[in-house]
Amino acid sequence: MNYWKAVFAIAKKDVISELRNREIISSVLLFAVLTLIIFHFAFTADQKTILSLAPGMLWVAFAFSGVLSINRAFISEKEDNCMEGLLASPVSRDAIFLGKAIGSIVFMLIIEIVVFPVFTLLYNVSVINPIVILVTLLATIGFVSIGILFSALAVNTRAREMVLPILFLPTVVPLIIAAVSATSVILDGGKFSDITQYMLIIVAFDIIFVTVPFILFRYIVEE
Amino acid sequence: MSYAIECKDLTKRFGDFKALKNVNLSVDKNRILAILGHNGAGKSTLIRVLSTIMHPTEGKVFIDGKELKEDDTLLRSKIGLLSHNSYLYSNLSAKENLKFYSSLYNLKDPDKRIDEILKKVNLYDRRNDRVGTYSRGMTQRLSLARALLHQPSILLLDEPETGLDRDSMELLWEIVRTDDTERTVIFTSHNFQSTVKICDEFIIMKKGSVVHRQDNNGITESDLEKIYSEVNEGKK
Amino acid sequence: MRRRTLIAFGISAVMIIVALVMVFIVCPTEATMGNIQRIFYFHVPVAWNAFFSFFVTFVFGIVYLKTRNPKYDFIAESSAKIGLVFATLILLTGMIWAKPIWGVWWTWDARLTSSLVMWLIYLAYFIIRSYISEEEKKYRFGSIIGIVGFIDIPIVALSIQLAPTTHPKAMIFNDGLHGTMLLTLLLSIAAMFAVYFLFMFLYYDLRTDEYEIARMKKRLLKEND
Amino acid sequence: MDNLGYLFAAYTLIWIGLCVLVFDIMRKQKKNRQEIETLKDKIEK
Repeated sequence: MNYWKAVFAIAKKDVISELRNREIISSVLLFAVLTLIIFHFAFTADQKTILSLAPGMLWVAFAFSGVLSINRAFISEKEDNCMEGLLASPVSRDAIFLGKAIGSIVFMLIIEIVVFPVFTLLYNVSVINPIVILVTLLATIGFVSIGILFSALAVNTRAREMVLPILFLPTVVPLIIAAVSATSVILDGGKFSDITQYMLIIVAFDIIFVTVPFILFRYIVEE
Repeated sequence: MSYAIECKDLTKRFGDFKALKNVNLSVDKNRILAILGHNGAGKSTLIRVLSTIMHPTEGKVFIDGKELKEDDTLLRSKIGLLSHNSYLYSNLSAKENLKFYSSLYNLKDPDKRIDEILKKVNLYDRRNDRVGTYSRGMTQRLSLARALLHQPSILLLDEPETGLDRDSMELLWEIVRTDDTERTVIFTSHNFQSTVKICDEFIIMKKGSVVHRQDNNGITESDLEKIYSEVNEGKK
Repeated sequence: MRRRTLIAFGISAVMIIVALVMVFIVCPTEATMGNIQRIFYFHVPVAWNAFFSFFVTFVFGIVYLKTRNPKYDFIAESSAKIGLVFATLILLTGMIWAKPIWGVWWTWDARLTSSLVMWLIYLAYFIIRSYISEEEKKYRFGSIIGIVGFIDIPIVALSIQLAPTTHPKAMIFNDGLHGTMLLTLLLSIAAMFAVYFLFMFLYYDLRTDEYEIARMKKRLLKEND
Repeated sequence: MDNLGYLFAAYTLIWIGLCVLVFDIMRKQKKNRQEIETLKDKIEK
């Protein structure tokens, strides 16, 4: 279908363009790894404590490097006003939103793919577990979706670098709580049935905060 | 027969400022219309409303007799837009840029069309180079290729000559005039010389309104200049 | 000052005094927590009101996006301002309540934490509005943040309640609401609503005046050109 | 456990705070009204 063809074209364009010079992704990855390293100096802890801190450390790394990456999502569209080119093309505004969101999800996945093994390696605590990965993937959807809406808003203000974090971080509190709690339970040896309530929160957040930005995006990019 | 473009009572307000005031304008098919006017007269705003980038505060636009709406992708794909922004991604090559836009416009056989248009704007040899390495003229030519890619029946050019040297300018008009498809062209300009050479008719805008409209029946550059300054000063 | 503001002021003053008399004189002292429980009659109405304020911001955000009449954004913004004042009061009264009960000023109790997050979202609402210079864009983006922020509140509350916590859940009553206590609470809520409308009129008039001034100044500037 | 004095102080402070806020808004409003009047005069001139 045309609609999805356009959505994926936008996502693909962002990924290709970014992978060509790796301007943003390389510094974001470095930042994520640095966060993990700073934790070592901030807390001197034994294996057991690390295990209980691990979910929080992971999500602090994701949240802050995510902000950094999502903040840049619309920089390429600002450059030479490409956003107007998209708006003038026969693609609906919500398709542009989905395309940008999917592109950013790919970058977020790259961050996660790096952070998981690096964390495991640095702290000698395995956080690689299928259920933990599932939780992370699901949380990433809502995280990026609301982030993209706010990022589009942020590039249209003065002080655009500051806008995203102060708005975005309080809004994604539910996701972070649910993802951290669910990861804790699983790393403690819990089963999937022990985390259904957290999964429900994550899924509800995803559904709500994909739908709402999908509807509201057009009001941000209009002139 | 319906007009190619018809505006009915178009008004665009920015806060208290009216950039367009009840603009009524109809353009026949296959005509070339020039829009002249000082900076801030509403030329760019009009082009932006016609290209659906901007939403009019009041009034409607009709394309081939049908109302232009944001979600009408079929109608919107009849329009091509070239502005002083290139709308090109500097990290991508010419070919990748056009490929990207051809997916947005849902072209049938994109590769063939891309090669064809790249040859036309003399960029075929550099099709795989990143746009970031292009000169201003080359970027503008590629930008034109981007605007013509989907063979729009209406082409909107917003000050296409800005920053172009003479040769590129001539090539630009050459391509606009000789491209095979039948099309209506609307362009804004500050350049009287090319205006008299190219347009079939011209309008002059002042403070958000169309204040003068005239056919180009062999008008000279100096005549146009005279009319232009009379319109702008006389009716103060 | 407009008449409706004066009326709202009068009604609020009377209702507050009645509520205060109820709270301090008529109402019996709660068994387990003692007198400090009386702050409950302030804390809860304020919390309701903050939520109500943000609801109004949400509704008028939608109305603004549909109609593009600045008036509706003024209502939304005024309401968010009241909501932020009330949310600040939730945090303050929460602290006043927490100190004698738990011995600390701040506790990560579910309700207080949710209020803190809500407070942060609307603080961001105002900071971001101040970063936008074009009026129309300020209204539009304000509406969007007001809509998203309000939808987020219940999810925040739900997720915080589910999170494992080391603190005891706030125990308000051991045996339900006593008749007089319920009456006092309802009166306090009504008084707070009166205060809401008082502030709504004040802020709304203030905002429209500012808008009028900006418009006139622009006109003068144009004429002087 | 009797915190009546403490509680009373808290209540008083909050209400005084809200009153100050109300009067602050009224003061601003008065200033704005005056400004509107002077601007009106200027425009009519």
